[in-house]
Amino acid sequence: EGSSSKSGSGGGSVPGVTDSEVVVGTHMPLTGPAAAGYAKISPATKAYFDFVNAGGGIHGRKITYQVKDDAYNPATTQQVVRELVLQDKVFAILNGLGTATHSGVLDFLKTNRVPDLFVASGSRTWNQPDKYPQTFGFNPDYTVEGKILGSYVKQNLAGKRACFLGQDDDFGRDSLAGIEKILGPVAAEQSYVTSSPNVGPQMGALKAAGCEVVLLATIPGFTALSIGTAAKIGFKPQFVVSNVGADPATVSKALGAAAPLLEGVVSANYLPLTTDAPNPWIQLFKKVNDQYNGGAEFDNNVVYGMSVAYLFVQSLQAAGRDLTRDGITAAVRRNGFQGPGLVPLRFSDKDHSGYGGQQLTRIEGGKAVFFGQAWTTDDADGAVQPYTGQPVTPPQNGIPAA
Amino acid sequence: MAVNPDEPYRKQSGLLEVEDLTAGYGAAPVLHDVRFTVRPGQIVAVLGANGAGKTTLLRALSGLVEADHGRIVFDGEDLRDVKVEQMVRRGIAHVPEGRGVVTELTVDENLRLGGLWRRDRADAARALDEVYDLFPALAQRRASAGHQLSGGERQMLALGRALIGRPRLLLLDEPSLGLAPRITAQILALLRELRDRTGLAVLLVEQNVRSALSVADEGIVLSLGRVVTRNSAADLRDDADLRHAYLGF
Amino acid sequence: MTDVREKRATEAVQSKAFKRKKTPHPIWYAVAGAVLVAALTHYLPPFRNYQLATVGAYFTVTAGLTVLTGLNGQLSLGHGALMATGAYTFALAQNRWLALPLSFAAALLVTTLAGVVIGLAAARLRGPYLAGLTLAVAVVVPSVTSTFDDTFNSDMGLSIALDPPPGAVAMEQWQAWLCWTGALITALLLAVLVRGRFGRDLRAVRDDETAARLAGVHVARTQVLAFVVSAACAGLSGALFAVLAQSVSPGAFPLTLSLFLVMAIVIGGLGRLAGALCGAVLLVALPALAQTAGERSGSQRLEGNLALVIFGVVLVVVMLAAPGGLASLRLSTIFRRKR
Amino acid sequence: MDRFFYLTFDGLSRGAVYAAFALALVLIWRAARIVNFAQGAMAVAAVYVAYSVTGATGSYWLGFAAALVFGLLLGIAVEKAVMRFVDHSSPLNGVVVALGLVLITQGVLGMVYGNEYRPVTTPFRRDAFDVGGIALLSRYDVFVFAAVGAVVVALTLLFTRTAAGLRMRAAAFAPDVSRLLGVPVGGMLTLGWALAAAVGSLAGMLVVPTELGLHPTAMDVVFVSAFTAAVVGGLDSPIGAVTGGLIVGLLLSYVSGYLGATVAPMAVLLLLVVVLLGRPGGLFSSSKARLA
Amino acid sequence: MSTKTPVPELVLDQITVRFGGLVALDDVSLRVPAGRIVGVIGPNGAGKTTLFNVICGFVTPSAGQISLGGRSWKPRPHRLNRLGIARTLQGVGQFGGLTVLENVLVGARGFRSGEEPAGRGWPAGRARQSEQDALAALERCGVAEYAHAYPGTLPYAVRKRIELARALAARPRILMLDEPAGGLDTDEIHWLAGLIKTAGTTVLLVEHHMDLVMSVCDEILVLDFGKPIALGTPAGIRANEKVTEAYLGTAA
Ligand SMILES: Nc1ncnc2c1ncn2[C@@H]1O[C@H](COP(=O)(O)OP(=O)(O)OP(=O)(O)O)[C@@H](O)[C@H]1O
Ligand SMILES: Nc1ncnc2c1ncn2[C@@H]1O[C@H](COP(=O)(O)OP(=O)(O)OP(=O)(O)O)[C@@H](O)[C@H]1O
Ligand SMILES: [Mg+2]
Ligand SMILES: [Mg+2]
Repeated sequence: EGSSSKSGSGGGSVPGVTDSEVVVGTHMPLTGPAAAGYAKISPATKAYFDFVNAGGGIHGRKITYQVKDDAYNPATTQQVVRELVLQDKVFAILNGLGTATHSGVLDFLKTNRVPDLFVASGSRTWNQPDKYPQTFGFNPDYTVEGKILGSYVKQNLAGKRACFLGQDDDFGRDSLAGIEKILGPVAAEQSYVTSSPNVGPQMGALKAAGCEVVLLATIPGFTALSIGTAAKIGFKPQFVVSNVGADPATVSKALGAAAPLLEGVVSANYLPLTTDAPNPWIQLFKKVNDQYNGGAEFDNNVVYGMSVAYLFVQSLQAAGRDLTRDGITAAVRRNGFQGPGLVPLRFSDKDHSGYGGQQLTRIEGGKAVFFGQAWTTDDADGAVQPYTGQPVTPPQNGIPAA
Repeated sequence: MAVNPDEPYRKQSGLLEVEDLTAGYGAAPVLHDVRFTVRPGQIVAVLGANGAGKTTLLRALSGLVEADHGRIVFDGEDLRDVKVEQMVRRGIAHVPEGRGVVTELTVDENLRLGGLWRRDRADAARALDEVYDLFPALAQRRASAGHQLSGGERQMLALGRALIGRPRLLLLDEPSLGLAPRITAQILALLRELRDRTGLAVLLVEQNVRSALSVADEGIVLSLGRVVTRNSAADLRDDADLRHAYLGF
Repeated sequence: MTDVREKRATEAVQSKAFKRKKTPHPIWYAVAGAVLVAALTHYLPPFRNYQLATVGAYFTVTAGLTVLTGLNGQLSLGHGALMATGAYTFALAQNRWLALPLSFAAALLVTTLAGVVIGLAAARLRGPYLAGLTLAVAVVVPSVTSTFDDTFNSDMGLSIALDPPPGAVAMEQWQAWLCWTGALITALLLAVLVRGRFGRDLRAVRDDETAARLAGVHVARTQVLAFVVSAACAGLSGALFAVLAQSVSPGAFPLTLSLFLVMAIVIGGLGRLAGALCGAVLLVALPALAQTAGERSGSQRLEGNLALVIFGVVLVVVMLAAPGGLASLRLSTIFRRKR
Repeated sequence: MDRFFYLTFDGLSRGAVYAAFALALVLIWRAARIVNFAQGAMAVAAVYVAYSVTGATGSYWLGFAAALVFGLLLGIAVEKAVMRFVDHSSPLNGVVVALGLVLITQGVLGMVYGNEYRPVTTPFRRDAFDVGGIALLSRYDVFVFAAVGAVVVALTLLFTRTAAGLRMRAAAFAPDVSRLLGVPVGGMLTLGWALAAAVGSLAGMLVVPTELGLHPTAMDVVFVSAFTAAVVGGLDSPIGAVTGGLIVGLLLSYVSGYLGATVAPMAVLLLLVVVLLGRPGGLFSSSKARLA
Repeated sequence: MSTKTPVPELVLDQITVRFGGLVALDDVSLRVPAGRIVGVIGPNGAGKTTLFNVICGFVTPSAGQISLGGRSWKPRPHRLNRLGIARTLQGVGQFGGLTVLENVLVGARGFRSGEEPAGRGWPAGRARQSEQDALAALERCGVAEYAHAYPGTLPYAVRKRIELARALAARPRILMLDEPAGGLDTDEIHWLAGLIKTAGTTVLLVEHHMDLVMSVCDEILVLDFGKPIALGTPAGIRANEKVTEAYLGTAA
């Protein structure tokens, strides 16, 4: 596509882009309750960019990553995203985190024609190519995940009473929608709000309903709280947990001495796991983490952050030397990305959602391990299908070929 | 015997000796070079028009208002180095203007507060009973919160509370305010009795000049923050010019 | 009788000459403010305009709150929730009718009604008890969005359809004009209101309720009215924030917002509109400055946290150094300083 | 009916931790006439100390003791270094300074420990005794009840029976008059802050294990519930704090259980309105002041 | 201070007030005819202020009736001002955050029931009228020079006068004074006596300063432990032995 040439090469007319630099920004909770876990993502992304920059950058441009703390408050997100776009003149917003926070800036980014890449949340909102042509998701959406978890239950735990506890927002609702697409109505359904960290009444109700399988659409703290509370009242169902709240490192930390309760918990993931030492991506990321991330603990948030970075690096490569905003969104739409993910990204002209599936995990010996094969599906009535493609190995210097 | 106010009673050893006291709130001082002496067993009335600085004088003595300069010697010690909360332990009790009842505490608690600092618990308890005998109105209202009391009852409470400390010097700011004539008379009689029996010294600020002078041994007249006259009570009562100029009767 | 007067007069020599302070009519301040804002919006780059607009929106609510808390002595920890009420009303009205004035009117109307309800409940309460009740309001209102998620769309909130700004005006400039129109009108009305009998009654109730009643002030009605006025300001402010964000969500109106509003008016100078303005500026500038300072530190772990610490230290230091708030920092503080 | 019992016990054990924290708020209110918004952050700091000490020594009780001692010292430090210099002629100045302290404390804790949830251990098992299929209280709940009970008794005795308690109250209400009566007002304030912070630390130690984990903001939500509890009971009354705590705990449990978690905040608001309209000074407020 | 409307008569009929176990007023009846100066005296805690509180609506009696102008009446504090009833408080109850003039203005509502407001209709005119009333009242109480000061730091006696001015600014028809002489010196009490006598309104006076009470009152009610023990002219009261014993003591 030669259209990108009309903005000239390196003429400085593209915000955030010079011959030697491309500036991108993001909003993340670095403080406040939501910072737990998430605060580690942006340093990892930045570390990967530093690694790439040390290798000469992309098309001669170093990547500068500006991270703004929004404390997970949508009002603050408004403020910092405007600062990034209007004041700091970033080229794109990358991996802005949170459904409630990010959905508030969609219109602003659209008006200012800012590429809004790889939003860090599984909401279906990002997938509206007609309304928000520059916005793209990253995480598999909650409905896709719900369908995959649901089909696990249907196949392996058939006949057991399956129940649901979810966060009282689109996360919980979309997740439940996916589950019920496969399983039909659940036997009991409960919800919680993050402002009230007590799920005693809810777990009590699920126990009373005789649930044998409990699907959780919870954030890590509430996963731990739910499993802990259940144990406290002698309630021991099979837990099947959304990827959002299933990172064993985070959850077992929160459970403390009660961490063994996590044994056997089923979840899913779409990126390689830190515990999978032979995986070449994990080896690469670990190396980058050691060299560029100040020795931060290597957990799945780091893998996530670096996977996002790699995808952005790929997009820059694909967008070519004459980097423009339209150019990069076109490159993302063209897709064809091969990376650490276990399933393909769904990007196309008509689809702006991120990963299209997941593989199931089970916690064994305190670690999550994959089992079975990867599954893909959509957020509508499409079937849950096995995915047989093999992941590629990473380029040695971490920079994909153009 | 007319006394020159500028000549201190240096020879007579006073319980309280105030020299060149200048004090006030912020920039402009209210009191200027005030000097006088109170001997043990002496009741001194502080007289003067409204706003003359009587209340400020008492507050300066007990440390609630910081003195700009001058000396306040009590029993040989300069009070300017003594913290407000140490005053009671030196034997100085101040019944402030506006009564100073802790309205959220009960009558009993207020009274006990007056004796908490004392080592001699038994005597503090005895003093408490004496106050209840003195003011039967309070005895009936022991358990009532301070804010339920009538104006006069509060005044009795503040006075009684000061007496529980068995002070050597009593600073009274308009004690008769809001009290029935009979109670006022009773209190003045009590002051006289304590003076005679225990050598109590009193600095008495009173609007009711006549009754103040009837009990006082000596009077000081303040005007615009300065001592304009100091004389025996009897002479003050008889000095028609002075009465006319400052005391208004 | 005459000689009493004379004596009084001599004593009064000692007292300072008590002069009435003449102040210009508030309308002049409003006019000057409008001119200044118009000039600023012309020269400032878009993001600064956006910040300027945010200051205006904050000023709208802090002005009302300082009247309630500073002049009438009612502490509200729930004004963030009233802002949310205004913002949501505005969003719903705007998305339905797409008529800006109508939506503002709706926001004002609904928050005024909310103010009446809360004000009535609050009228008997004092100090921390009032704080407790309004705190509960601050927690409840955002949670309503998930109880009635069909209307309010839960945590995601609503996005707002706005017509593009008229002519060739940039969006941020347009937002600044809207916000400051709201802010200046609010401040002007409040200033006029508190100059007169109403303002006097507010302060009388704050200082001594019993004496106020005896002087003919209907204490409860005054308090409710004060609450309603400040609620209306909060509602307008919420609507302005909705215009600024072009979206509303419950997360934007957390309890901390309400606390920050109180902080702003106290730090600025309680009971004065100038203080409310100082506070509004601080609400925008201080987090931004703290954040920048945090970023300078270069360490990921420090960044956000350092900003918090700086923010906190500034609050404490200002409060210790200028107990009357920033607006009181004039000669008068040195003069009035007492031990 | 089983469900009712279950919810009741669940609510009581929640309520007990709210009560513990509400007691700290009552204590500081009585001693200094301030609603200490920094109480939660200070308590969290103490729990972090316990976390470090327990981590280093492996002993819960050493950490527990360290938290209480640290709380005591922190209370003293805050009063002597900051609160003492606040101009209290407007009651809001103290509130704003407390909010500033919250930010500072949370920021410092975030720097030192990171904004991660940390696991906290409990001295007793948290799984509930099962009676006839209904989970009732756990050993830990019993520990919480005992601790809260002990604090209430101690505070009640302190305020009603001891000279220090009387001095503390007098100093808080009328500093100048108290000073004239020989009460060391500064010392009383320091004592009040120290005790309140220690009780707050105790509450933190009891609360945090029942929450999501240890985090700089771990007590924020608890603060709201505990403040509500203290207001419902009457800020001047330790018994009121406990009653209020239990009422709020039960209400939250019943409402979440029967009506859903999203309705719970509304139920709390309703409770406040009903209680305060009936008794504007809380359930255990003392007699009304005369007006004139 | 001439008024066109007739001054209503205030009648208390068998009022009883209880606070818990304490009987603060026990079956007290009192007629306050128009234009008269009625004193209420009695020992501390006898119920004088409580009686005022009943008339002002701060305390609801457990038994008894009040009537105003012949009609049964339930007093409400904030309505008093409009009805032409003004009261001062025992001690001082000032608005520390308002200047002296503003303090008085709070009481000056610029109109009174049954009387056309001077600057009728227009708020500005009414405000001007209020301010004139307030300044006149301050002038009358001799404290106009403090009009723009804050009351907090003023001498006690000045504050008592301001209190009085606030009551007078309402141009009341019934003036209720609770210990107005407290903290005043002899001169000032003289002045106060003059003011009360020339006020031209009905006055209800509670006071412990006997010279004042005896010199101004037409009629005096004596309370003791909430019970009325005497009612009569100053001379009669002075001669009453019960009163001497309960209240005046031998010193008076
Ligand atoms: N807190 C204060 N700040 C500033 N000035 C004050 C303060 N208190 C009193 N003053 C001023 O100091 C002067 C003396 O006041 P003070 O109260 O000592 O008089 P007083 O002789 O006790 O009068 P009164 O008979 O009315 O009680 C007055 O002019 C008064 O205005
Ligand atoms: N609200 C109340 N609650 C309880 N007791 C009260 C209340 N109001 C008044 N009392 C009591 O009723 C009695 C009468 O009080 P009141 O204030 O009427 O006395 P008073 O005659 O005005 O006395 P004083 O001359 O001392 O002002 C007092 O014993 C007082 O303590
Ligand atoms: Mg005085
Ligand atoms: Mg009285």
